[in-house]
Amino acid sequence: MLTALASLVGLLVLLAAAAVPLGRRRQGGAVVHGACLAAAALLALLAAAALAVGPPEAPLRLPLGPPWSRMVLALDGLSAWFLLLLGLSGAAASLFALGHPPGPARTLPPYPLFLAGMALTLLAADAFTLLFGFELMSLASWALVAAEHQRAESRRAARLYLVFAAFSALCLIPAFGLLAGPTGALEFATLRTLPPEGARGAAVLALALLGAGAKAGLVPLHAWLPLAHPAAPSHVSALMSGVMTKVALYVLARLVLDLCGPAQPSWWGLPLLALGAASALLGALRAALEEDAKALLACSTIENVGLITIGLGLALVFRGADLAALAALALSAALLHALNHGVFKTLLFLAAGAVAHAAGSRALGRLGGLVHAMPVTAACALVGALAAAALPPLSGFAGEWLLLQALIAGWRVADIAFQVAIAATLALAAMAAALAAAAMVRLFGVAFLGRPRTPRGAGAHEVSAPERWAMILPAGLTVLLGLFPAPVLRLAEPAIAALAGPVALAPARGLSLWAGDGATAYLPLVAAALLALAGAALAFAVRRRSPLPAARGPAWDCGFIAPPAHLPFGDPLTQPGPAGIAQPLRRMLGEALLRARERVDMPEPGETRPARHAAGFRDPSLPLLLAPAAWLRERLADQGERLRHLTIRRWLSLSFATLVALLALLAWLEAR
Amino acid sequence: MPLPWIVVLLPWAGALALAAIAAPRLAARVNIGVAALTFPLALLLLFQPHGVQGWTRVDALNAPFVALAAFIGLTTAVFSAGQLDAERFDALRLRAYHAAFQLFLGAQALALLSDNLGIMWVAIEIATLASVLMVAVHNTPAAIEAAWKFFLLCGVGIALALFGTIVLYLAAQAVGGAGEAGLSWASLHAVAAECDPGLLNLAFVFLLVGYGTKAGLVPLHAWLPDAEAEGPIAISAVLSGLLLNAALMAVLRAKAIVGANPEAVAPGPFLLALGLASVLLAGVSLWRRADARRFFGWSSVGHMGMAAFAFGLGGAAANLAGLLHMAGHSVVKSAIFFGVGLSARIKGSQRLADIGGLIGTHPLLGWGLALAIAAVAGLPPFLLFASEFLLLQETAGRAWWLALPLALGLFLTVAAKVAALQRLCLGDPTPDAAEAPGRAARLSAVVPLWLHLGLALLLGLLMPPALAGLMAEAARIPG
Amino acid sequence: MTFGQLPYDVAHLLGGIMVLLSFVLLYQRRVSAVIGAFAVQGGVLAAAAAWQAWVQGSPHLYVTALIALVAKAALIPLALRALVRRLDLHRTVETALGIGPSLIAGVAVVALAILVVLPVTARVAIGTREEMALALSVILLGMLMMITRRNAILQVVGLMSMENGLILAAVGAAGMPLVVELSTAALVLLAFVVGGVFVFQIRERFDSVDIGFLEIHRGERR
Amino acid sequence: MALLGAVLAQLLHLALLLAAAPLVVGGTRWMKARLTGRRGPSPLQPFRDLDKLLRKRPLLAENASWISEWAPHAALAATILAAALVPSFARGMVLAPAADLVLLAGLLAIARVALALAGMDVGTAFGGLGAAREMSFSAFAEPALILCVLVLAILAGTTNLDVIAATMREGQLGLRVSLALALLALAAVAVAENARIPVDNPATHLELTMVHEAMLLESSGRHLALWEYQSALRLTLWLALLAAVFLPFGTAPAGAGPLAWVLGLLAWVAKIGALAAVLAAFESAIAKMRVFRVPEFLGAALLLALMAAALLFVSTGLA
Repeated sequence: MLTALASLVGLLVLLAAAAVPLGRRRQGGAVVHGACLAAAALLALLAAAALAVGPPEAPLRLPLGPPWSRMVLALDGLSAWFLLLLGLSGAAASLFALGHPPGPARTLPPYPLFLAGMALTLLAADAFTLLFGFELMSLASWALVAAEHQRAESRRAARLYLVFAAFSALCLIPAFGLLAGPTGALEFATLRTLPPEGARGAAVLALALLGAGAKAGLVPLHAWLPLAHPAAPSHVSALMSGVMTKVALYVLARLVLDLCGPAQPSWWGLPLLALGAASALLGALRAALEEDAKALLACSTIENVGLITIGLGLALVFRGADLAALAALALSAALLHALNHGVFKTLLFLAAGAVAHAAGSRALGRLGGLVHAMPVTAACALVGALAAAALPPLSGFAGEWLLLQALIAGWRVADIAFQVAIAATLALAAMAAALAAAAMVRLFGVAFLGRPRTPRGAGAHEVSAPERWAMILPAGLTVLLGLFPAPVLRLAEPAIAALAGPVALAPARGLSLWAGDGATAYLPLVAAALLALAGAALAFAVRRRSPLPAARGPAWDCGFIAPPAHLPFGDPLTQPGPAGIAQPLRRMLGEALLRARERVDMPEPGETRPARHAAGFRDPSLPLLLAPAAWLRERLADQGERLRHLTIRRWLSLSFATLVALLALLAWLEAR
Repeated sequence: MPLPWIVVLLPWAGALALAAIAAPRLAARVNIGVAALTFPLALLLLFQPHGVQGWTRVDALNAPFVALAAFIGLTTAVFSAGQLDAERFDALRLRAYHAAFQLFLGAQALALLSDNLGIMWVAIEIATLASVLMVAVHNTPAAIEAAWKFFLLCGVGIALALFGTIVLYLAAQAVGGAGEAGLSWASLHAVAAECDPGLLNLAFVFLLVGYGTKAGLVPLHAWLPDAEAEGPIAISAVLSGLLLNAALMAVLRAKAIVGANPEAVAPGPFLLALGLASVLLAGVSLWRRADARRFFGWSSVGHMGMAAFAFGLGGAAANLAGLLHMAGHSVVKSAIFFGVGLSARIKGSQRLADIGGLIGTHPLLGWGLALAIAAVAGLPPFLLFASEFLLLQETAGRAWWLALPLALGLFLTVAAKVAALQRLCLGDPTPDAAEAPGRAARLSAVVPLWLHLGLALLLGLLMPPALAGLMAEAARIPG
Repeated sequence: MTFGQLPYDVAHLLGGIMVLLSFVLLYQRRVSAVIGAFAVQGGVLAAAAAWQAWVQGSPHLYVTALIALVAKAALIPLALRALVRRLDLHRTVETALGIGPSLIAGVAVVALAILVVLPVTARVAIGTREEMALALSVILLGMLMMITRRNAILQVVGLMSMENGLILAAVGAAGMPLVVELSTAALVLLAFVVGGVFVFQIRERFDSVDIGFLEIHRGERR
Repeated sequence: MALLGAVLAQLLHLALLLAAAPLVVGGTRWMKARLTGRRGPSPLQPFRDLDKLLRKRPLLAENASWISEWAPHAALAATILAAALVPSFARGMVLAPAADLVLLAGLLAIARVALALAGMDVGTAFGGLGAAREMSFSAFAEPALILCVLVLAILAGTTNLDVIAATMREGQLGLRVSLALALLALAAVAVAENARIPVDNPATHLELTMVHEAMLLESSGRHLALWEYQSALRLTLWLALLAAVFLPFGTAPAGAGPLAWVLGLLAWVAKIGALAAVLAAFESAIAKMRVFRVPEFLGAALLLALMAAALLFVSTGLA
C-alpha cells in the first residue's frame, strides 16, 4: 500500500513535469486535472482502505533524499485520516478545475506538485521528508497564489505567503533539531524514544506552535491567510483552506501529541487553548465583516483552525491529567472537525469560485439574487454554509458538538486554573460558533438571496456540469458525514489510540456520538429523521388547511414606491449591502477587537456631492506584529547601510581592527 | 604528469594560448574547448586513489569540489561565449579576459588540490590577481572603485594569510617537520597535536583573517558585493561560485590543523562568530539593495557565513552541512548570475527596479531564475534546502542558543530573497533595452541555468551513493 | 644563536632597521621621500635575506636576496618614480591621520606584535622569534600605512611594504621551500603591476589618485 | 410496557406543548394588557389569528425564492423537535436520551438561521436589518447559554436535559448561589432568544426598533402563520426549559403511571402560568433598550454565567 501511495506521489510529480509542455496544448488542462482527479480519488481510496483494514506496519524506505537521511514513508492512523481528507477534497477540486475554463498555462504544473507536497508531508516518517513536503507544498501553492501576478495585491499576498512559509520551516526545523538533540536522529520511530523534558520540551512546543501555527493561520500569525487564500484560483483556494491548513495542524499534532511522547504535562495544552480560542473568535469576527466572498471563507478557516486547535489543546490537557477517555473525546472532536471542515470548506470555496466566474465578481457588494440563476450552486452553497454555521444534522455540528462536550467536561481536570481557562475557552468557542453562523448567513444571504446588485451579476448563469458535480459531491458528503459521524469516527480509532493512550476509544457507539460514560449522546440520524418527519408532517398539515398556491406580487418593501425604470434591480438603497449587514457586529465587537471604524462624510448644505459612508477595520496583527517587525528590520538595515558606506580606508581599518581584536582575544585566552 | 597537475596546467596552457588569440569567436570556442577538456579530467579525480602526490593531494575534501568547479567553469565558458558580443571588448581586453578566465580556473583548482600550504597560498593569490583586473575591465568609476577595494582588501588579507602560513611552518619546524613537510597539510595535520599550541593559535588567527577576507566573512567582506557587481558577469559567476569556496576551504584546512591540537584555543567559536555575523549582516543588508548583482553578492556573504558557521560548529554532521552548502551555493549562485546577466542584458540595466515580469515575457528565463532564487533561499527540492536543514537541525540539537540568531538571519535572508524573486520575475514586464540579445545569447544563459538547477536538484534529492560516501568521508576529515 | 652572538645581532639589526624604515614610511609626507625609504627598505631586506642565507647555509635564500634587491630596491622604486613623474605628483603632499597619532599607533602596533609573538614562540629558535616579531611589526605597520594614506600610490607602497615584512618572516623561518619564496616574490611583482595599472586607470578616470574621489563612485551609493 | 409509556408520554407532551403555545402567547398578552390597565384580547386570540392566516392565500414577492417557502417549515420543524426534547409533565420520555442541551441549542439555531435567511430573501431593507441584528445578538446569547449548560453539567455530570431535570429534582443540591446566577443568565438569554422586552418588542411594528418582526414583513398567509406559531412555540419551549431546570418539583419521574402524569401536568400548568405572569409583569415594568445596549445586557448574562461556573469550581471542592 505504501508503495502504491509513494508511486502515486511520484506520478503526481511527473505529472507536474509533464504539465509544462501540456500547458501549451488546448486539452492540456483537462489531461492534468483529470489525472489529478484520478490520483486524488485513489489517494482517498487507499487512505480509507488503510483506515478500515489497518495501516501497513513497516515503513517504506526510499532511495531519495540527502545521504544522511534517506526518505522514509509510513502510514498510520493519523496520517491516513488526513490523507483521506486530502483525497476527498483534492478530487472535488480537480473535478471543479476540469469543468472550469482553463486558467493561464503557468498554473498547471504547480497544481499536481501542490497535491504531491501535501501527500508527502502526510506520508513522511522522518523530519526531513516532512519538511521537504511541507515546503514543497508551500512553494507550489505560492506559484498558484501568484498566478495573477500582474495585480499588485496578488503579488503582495504571494510574498507574504512565501515568507510565512519560510518562517514555518525555520521554526519547525529547529523544533525537530531540539527533539533529536545531539543524536541528530530524524526518523519518527527514533524521535519517539527521546521525549523532551523541561525547557527543551517547552521550546519544542513553542517552535511547533509558531511553525505549524503560522502555516495553519493561528492568530496572531494569520495575517497572510485572508490575503493569500483568495488570491489563488478557486479550486486551489479550496485546497489551501480545506486541506493545507489541516496538513499544518497534522504537523502540530504529530509533533506535540505524538513525537513528544505521552508524558508531557497538562499545561502544554494551555497555549493551544489560548491561541485556538483567539483564532476562533478573531477569525469568525473577521468572517462576519469581510466583504470579499473568498476572504470571508478564508477568515472562517481561521476560525475553524482555532476550534481544531482547541481540541488538540484539550487533548493535551486531559492526557496530562490522566483522563484518557476525555483526551480521546477532545482528540476526536479535533479530528472529526478537521475532516468535516475540510470537506465543507472545499465545497464553499468551489461555490465561491463558481459564483466569481459566473457573476464576474467575488465582492459581496456586486452579487445578489443568484439563487435564481444558479440553483444548483446555491443549494450546494447552502449546505456548505449551514454546515459551517454548525447546524444539526450537518457535519459541522457533529464536530462542534464533540468539541463543546469536551470543553464542558473540562471541569474534571482537578485544578481551578485549568477549569477557569477551559470555561473561558468554552465561552469563546460558543461565541465563535455563533459568529460563524452570522457570517455564513451573511454570505449566503447577500450573494444568493435578495436582488442582483450589478448588471453583470444579473446576467449570471449556472456553471458547467463537472463544476456542478464537484459541488454536489462534497455537499452530499457533508450531509453524510453529518448523519454518520460515529462510523466515520471509528475509522480514526487507531489515531486516537496512538495519541490519547492505548486504552482510549473513539467516543462513538453504534450510530451515535457518545460523550463518555454516563454522559450525553448525540444521535444525528434520529435528529435528522425526526426533523424530516416533523417537517413532512407540518407540510402535510399546513397544506391540508391552506391548499392555495402562493400568489406573486411586488415586494411590499415597507411601502417604498416601485423603483423607476432606470433601476432594473430595484432601488439599491432599500437593499442592505454587505457592509450594512455587518454593521451590528462591527459596532458590538469589531470596534473593540478589530479597530473597526465607520466614517460618514456628510456634505454641507448646498453642496452637490453625495454623502459617503465608509466602514472598515484593521486587523490588530498588522499594526501589532508585522509593522513593528518591519520597523525593526528597517532600523537594522539602516545600521547595516551605515556600515556599508565606510570608505576603503575605514574598511582596511576594520580588517586591521578585527585582526588586532582577535590577537588581543587570543592573548587574553592564553593568559587565562 | 599526475592528474591533479593536468587539471591545473591544462587551463593555464589554455590561458597562454588565449592570451594570443584576438579573434572573438575563435577565442570563445577555444575557451569552451579547454574547459570541456578539463571537466572530464576533473571528474576522473573523483576516482583517483586518495593521498598526497608531491605538492598536491587528492582527498574526499577536494575532489568533489574540483569536479564541481570544472563543471561550473565549463558552463560559465559557454555562458561567456554567448555574452561576449555585449561586452564590447577591444582586442587587448578580449585576450586578457579569456586568459584571465582560464588562469583563474587553473589557479582555483590548484588552490583546492595543493597539499602544500604555500602553494595553496600562491594559487589563491593568482586567482585573485587574475580576477581583480577583470572586475575593473569595464573601466567605469564604480568598477574601478570595486576593483581597487578588491585589490587592497584582498591584498592585505592574502598577506596576512601568508604570515599565518609561515607561523604554521614554524610550529611544525619545532617538532621536526622542516622543509617541504613543514608546509604539507597532511603532515601538519598529523603532527598538529605535538605542535606548540600558542603558535597554532597565532597562525589560525592570521589564516582566518587572511583567507576569511577572501571568503567574504563579515567584517572582512566589503569587497565582495561590489566586486561581484562589476566586470563581466562570467567573472562574477566564478568569483562567487569558485573563489569563495577555495578560500573557505583554506580556512577549513587551517581549522582542521588547529583543531587537531587539544591544547590550542578551539577554533570553532571564531568561525561561529564570523559566520553568524555574516548571516545576520547579509540578512539585514539584502533589504536595501537596488542592484541585482550586488543583491546576490550579499547573498554570497550570507551563504559563506552559513558554511563558516557550520564548520565552526564542527562534527561530522555539521561539517557535512557546510560542505554541501558550499557545493550547493556554487551551483545555484552561478546559475543565478547567468540568469541575472541575461536579464540585465535584456532590460539594459542591472537595477532591481528595472527588471521585472520576466516570467511573462521570457518564461524559460523567468521561471529558471525564479527557481534558482528559490533554491538559493533554501527552498526545496534543491541541495541548499538539505544543507540548511541539516545545519539548523544540528545547531538546534547541539547549541540551541545559537539556533535563534541563525534562524533569525536565515529568515531575514529568505524574506529578502522572496521579495527580490517577485520583483524580478513577477509583475508587469519592465521595458526592454533597445538591443535584444540574440537567440544564441539567450540559449547560452538559459541552458546552463537550467543545467545547474538540474544538478542542484539531483544533488539535493538523488545524490549518487558513491558521491554521498565521499562527502561523508570529507566531513570527517576536518573534525 | 643567542643575544651577543654576531649572526643574531646582525639579523636583529637588519630587522630593526626595516621596522624603523616602516616608521619612516608611516610619517613621511613627501611622495618621493616615501619611495626612497621604500627602496632602502628593499635593500635592507635583501641584506637580511643574504645574511640569513649565510647563517642558515641555505643557498637558495641568496636567490631571494637577489630578487629582493632587484625588485624591491631597484625595479619597483624606479617604476614608482616613473609613475610619479608621469602623473605629475611631485608636489602633492598627502597627509592623513596626522603624524603624531600615526606614530603613536605605530608604536602600539609594534608593542602588540612583540607581545603576541614572543610568548607563543618559546619552543622556536630564539633568532627566529625576534625575526618573527620584527616581521609582524613591518606587516602591521604597512597595513597601518595603507589605512592612513589616501593616495593610491602610497597605498600600493604600503602593500609592498607589507610584503617586505612577509619576506622577512619567510627568510627568518629556516628551511622554507624555495618555490614558495620564488613565487611569492613573483606575485609581489605581479601585484605591483596590477596596482600600477589601477593607479593609471584611476588617474585617467578621475584626474587624481586621491581615493577620496573614488569612493564617491561606489555602486549603489545613495 | 415501559417503552409504550415513554412513547405515550412523549406524544402527550408534544401535543400539550403544541396546544399550549398559542395559549401562552395569548395569556401573556392578556396579562400584560391587564397589568397596563387595558382589557386586552382574549387569551385565545392567537388561535383565531393563526386560523385566519392559514386560510388566506399567501403572497410572495416577485423575486422571492424557494427559501421563503421552505424556511418557515424548516424553522417550525426544528422548533417542534426542540420542544419535544424539553420535559414538561414527565421525565423519561422516549426521546429523553436524545434530549441534549447542545443539540437543543443547535435546533434553535436552525430556526434562527432559517428566519434570518427568509428575512434576506426578498432583499428589502428591514429584512436584512432584522437578520443582521438577530444573528448578532446570538453571538452574545450563545456563549451565555453554553456557560449555563456548563453549570448544569457540572452539577449533573451530563448535558442531557432529562438527567439534569432529575438531578435538580432529586439530587441533594440545596440552594446554591451559582444556580441563582445561572438562572438569571438563562432568563436573560431566554428573553433575548424570544425577542421580548427589553431586547425587542413583540407588540410593535414600529419598523426602526424591531428585530424579529422586521424579518417577517414580507411573509403572509400560511408562511406568516408558521412564523407566528414558531415564535409562540419557542416561547413556550423556553418557559418549559426554565421550569424543568429551576422549578423541578411535581414532575412525574421516569416510568411513573398516569396519576403522576396528571399531577405533573397540573404542576406544569401552574409553573408555566407563573412564569408567563412573571414575564408579563417584567415586560410591563421596563422599557425596551437601544439595540446597541443589548450586547451589554447579554454580556452581563455571560459574566453571570461565568461567575456561576467559577463559584461552582470553588465551592464544590472540585478544585
